[in-house]
Amino acid sequence: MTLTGTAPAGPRQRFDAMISGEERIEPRDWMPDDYRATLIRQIAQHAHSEIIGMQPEGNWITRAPSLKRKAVLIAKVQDEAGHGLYLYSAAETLGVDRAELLDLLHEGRQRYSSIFNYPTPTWADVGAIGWLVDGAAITNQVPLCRCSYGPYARAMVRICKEESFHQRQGFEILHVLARGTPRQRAMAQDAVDRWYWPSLMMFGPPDSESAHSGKSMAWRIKRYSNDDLRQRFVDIIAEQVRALGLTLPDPDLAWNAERGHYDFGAVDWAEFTAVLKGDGPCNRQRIEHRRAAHADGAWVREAARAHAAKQADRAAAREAAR
Amino acid sequence: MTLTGTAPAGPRQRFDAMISGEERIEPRDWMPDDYRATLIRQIAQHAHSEIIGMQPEGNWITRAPSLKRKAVLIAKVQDEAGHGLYLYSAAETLGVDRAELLDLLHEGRQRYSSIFNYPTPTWADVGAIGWLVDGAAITNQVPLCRCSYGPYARAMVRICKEESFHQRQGFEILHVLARGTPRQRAMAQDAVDRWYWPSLMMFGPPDSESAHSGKSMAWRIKRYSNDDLRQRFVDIIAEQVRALGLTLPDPDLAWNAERGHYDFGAVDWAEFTAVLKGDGPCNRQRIEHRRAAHADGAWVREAARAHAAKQADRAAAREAAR
Amino acid sequence: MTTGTGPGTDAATAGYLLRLGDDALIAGHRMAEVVTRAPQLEEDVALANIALDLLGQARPLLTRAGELEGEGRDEDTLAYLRDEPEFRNCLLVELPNTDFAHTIARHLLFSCYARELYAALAASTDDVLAGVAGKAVKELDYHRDHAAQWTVRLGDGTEESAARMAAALDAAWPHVDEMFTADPVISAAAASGAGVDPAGLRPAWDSAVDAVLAEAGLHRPDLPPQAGPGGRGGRHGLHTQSFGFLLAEMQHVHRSHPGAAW
Amino acid sequence: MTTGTGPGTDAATAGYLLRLGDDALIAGHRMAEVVTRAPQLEEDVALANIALDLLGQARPLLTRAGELEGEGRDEDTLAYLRDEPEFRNCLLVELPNTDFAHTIARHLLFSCYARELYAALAASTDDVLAGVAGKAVKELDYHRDHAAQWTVRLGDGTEESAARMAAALDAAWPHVDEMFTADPVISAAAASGAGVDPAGLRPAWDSAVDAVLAEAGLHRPDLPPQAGPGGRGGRHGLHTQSFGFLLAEMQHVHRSHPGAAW
Repeated sequence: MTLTGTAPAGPRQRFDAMISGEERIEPRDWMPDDYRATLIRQIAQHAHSEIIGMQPEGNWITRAPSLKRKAVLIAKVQDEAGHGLYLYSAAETLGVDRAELLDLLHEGRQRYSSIFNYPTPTWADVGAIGWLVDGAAITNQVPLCRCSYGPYARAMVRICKEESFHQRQGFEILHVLARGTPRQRAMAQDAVDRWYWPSLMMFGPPDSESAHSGKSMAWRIKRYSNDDLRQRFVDIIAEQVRALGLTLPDPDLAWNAERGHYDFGAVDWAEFTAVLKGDGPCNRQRIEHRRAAHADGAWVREAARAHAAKQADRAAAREAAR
Repeated sequence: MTLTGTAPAGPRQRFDAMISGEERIEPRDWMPDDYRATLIRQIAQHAHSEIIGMQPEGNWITRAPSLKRKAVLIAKVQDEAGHGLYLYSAAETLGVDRAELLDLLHEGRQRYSSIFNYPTPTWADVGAIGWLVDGAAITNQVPLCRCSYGPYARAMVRICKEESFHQRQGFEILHVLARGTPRQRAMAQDAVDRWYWPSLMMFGPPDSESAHSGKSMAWRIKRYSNDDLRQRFVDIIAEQVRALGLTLPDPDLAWNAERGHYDFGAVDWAEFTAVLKGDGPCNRQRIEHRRAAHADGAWVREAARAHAAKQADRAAAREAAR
Repeated sequence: MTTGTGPGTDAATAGYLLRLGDDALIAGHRMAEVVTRAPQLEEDVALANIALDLLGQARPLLTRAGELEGEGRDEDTLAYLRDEPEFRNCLLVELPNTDFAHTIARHLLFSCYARELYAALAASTDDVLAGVAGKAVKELDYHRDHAAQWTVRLGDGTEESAARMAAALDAAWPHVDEMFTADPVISAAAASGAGVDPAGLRPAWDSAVDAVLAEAGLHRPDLPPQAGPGGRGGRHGLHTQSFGFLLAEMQHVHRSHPGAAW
Repeated sequence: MTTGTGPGTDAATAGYLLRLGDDALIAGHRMAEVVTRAPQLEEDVALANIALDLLGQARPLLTRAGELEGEGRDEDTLAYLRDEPEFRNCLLVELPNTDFAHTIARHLLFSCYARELYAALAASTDDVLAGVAGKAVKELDYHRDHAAQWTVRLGDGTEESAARMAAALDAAWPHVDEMFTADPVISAAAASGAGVDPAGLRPAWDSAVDAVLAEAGLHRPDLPPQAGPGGRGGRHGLHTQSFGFLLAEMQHVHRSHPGAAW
């Protein structure tokens, strides 16, 4: 006698069946505690990365060298804030709230992507971030559109659409600079030189050392290994950099016909670890900027709450007086 | 029998005799209350003017267009701080202290020269202030070097020496601009156009309406009337402006051979009164800048006092332990 | 009335458009400064949105001003290569973001004005201006609502927020009159039908602002207009002390690469 | 060792002088920013004095760097017309004046270094540099004393001042190592006798700073050096995020008037 599909299975069985059947887990569905905890950690880190990621580029809004570029840049930073909002909302479906997650960020108890701890000293960095950082993010995120957790997967669909737009804009900025004056061209090459290796680090440690990957793969949160995604990204940019007329700072980069992929040099994981630990060029500044904005805005949020409470009291009083 | 020069006269007589004998009154000498009050008001206003006067030019330190000009400008603003120090010290000999006077300034209960409520929108303003504002100040202040109150007179000697140096530097800035590019020349003329009338107002209201002049003249604090000093200043700048190759914005300015002076147009005393009352372009900003610096520095001054007290306690303890 | 010096040029309308374009450009710049520093993420989004709208208004206005001027200046030449005395924005829009209340007060007073202005300019005889105005009036409806809602929240929030909002209104208020004061360029544009006389917009502005202040429990500041030296202000190119620093930041990269394309 | 490309030029020494000149120029700029904003009038005078000394060191150093470079760049060309990646100052001197404690901490750590450096450079084989150094060492004695006295007052003052001074030291400390790190240009200058290897100055710096901290009742921060991207920092032209804004302000007028004299 087989019960499949008819008798009520236990929640764990239902969950496992949904995962293996590529169904979406929704907020009201039962889920294992560590699935929930893993998702909260990952979505929060992703949300934090979006809002910390506003800073390196936001740094250039007031100085953008043409009005058109300025408009595109403001729109991009605004999109990042929007992505933060989607993602915090997705995290909230798992039973945490945004204020709590922000506190964890500000106290250094939750992470954001280390890439944003690098500085943006020239305008060309805005282009390099768009091309390389958004490019790496998309490579990472496209598979997340099929993630097993519904709210996260849906947020990723919207985000990926906007990010591929950002990547094209970044490419275009570099393209113009690479064909501009010698100083502009040098600026573009310098930015690509600085962002190349950190962007490869965005895929996380090598598979041999990746801590959380196994479970995430089983749960269909993650679908490809760090090294696979890194290879996919290198294959893309190694082609695109030629269209830019620039070079990547990797003497080992070469097409390997046998593998059907580009070979590339060894990533400096010591630097990755140092930046992750907090010793990157801008770690302190990024968190300090966030903390200051949050602290400076405390009286505003407090006022909004006080006003809402007064409004509610007044409405109740009107109701009572009828 | 005549007592002159031998018998002890009353303090009032002694004071009057010193004034009429062009002797210097010193801090320990007896002086009438209203002489003291007049001096305190005037010296404090003068000191406040020096420190508020640091702002319009200080505004350009970080943007000065050459390193040489930047050095000269920093030195000038430093001199103004130094003048403030001499003058507060002179006021302190009359029994008030600097902290008290600064509070009166910050609360808007004592004045500073209205001229510093005008903005400095271009680099040429630094030149125009040096030439016209320092020029008018010197014309006002040279007679104060012979003021009846010793500490004030001595402070003025030092100040006048430095200010005539500043005036030459201002003249030189304008001279270079007037011979520079068309945009530089336009900048210089625009600055002279804006500072000319306010600089004439620096001598105070016309003699017919000047409130405090009578007594000040009798006490040998003031030696020339507002209108006399204004005329003296116009006579000087009407000549100097030709050397600059610029013009003064006064269609009525013309040499009057009969008077042996330049005639000049009517000053807009309504504007003078408005700016004096607080409605000038920068009144709020100047006081706010001072208040902010003072408030931001409160913890520093407090720390210095606390440290000094600890030092004194430790010294006393060491003494006691011997 | 064509007052330009060549075919298709019109100096009076060009000057008028420069005033409108500079107002939008500088208001947008100040708004953009707050992005990444807002009190909450929704406000980063909202303020960026407002900044984008304003920049989106400034660009065609400056472009059109350059065309009518007929000296080959495009939007970037006008934004990046003019000196401080050539900027014609009113002083209100350049006031700094001292705190969030100052940002809101500035934009409440400005958007209530600009909303009425663009509603009238939708009928401008200059087609480009009429087109910009038609779109802008809808954007400014949103800006005005946004600023009004925050004015009410802050005015009717805590003791601290009410005090900050009142102080912010005090700082902005002396610069209100300038928006409604025509200079010869504005008068000429109004006479030609390209522009409007701003004085006529004041009653609508007064009632809009008064309604917001009343709901917020705030008083209209009792402060006289700010007197500029010799009666000159932003429309004459005479700006407040913070403006030069704004321009230094805005123009530095562009000026550092003469002739470069971006 | 002459490594320049023309008669009388010397690229290695030019690069070395650029590093020294930029340190002084930027340290002076930050100090000058505080003038009119100091906690008391005496400090407006003192900080202006320090700013003037630093600018007075920067000018001949940059002038000499331009001469030895042999490309016709004078002090103003170097200060006003270089882009951010061409500035070679160490990152410590560009840290912002967050509060008075930050100003003091930055200048304590810098002046203790620069004082030892110039004492050694008084024997430079480059006569101009030796001359500047001989004068500068006396000025830096004063700077060091000034910063040390304030460090003690703040560290041994109130609870608040001690906390602020400790926080300021924490902010500056990760940038200490860079001052003592030779790059190939510095090493070449040291080898030629024009410069000195800064690593040798560290023991004197350590004991000077430790003595001040001990008297102030403050601890040496336990913080690792700040890692720049790929190990690059100020000596490679890679600066902190506030530096671009500093340059925008410093260079704007000069860049707005190409070719003008002042």
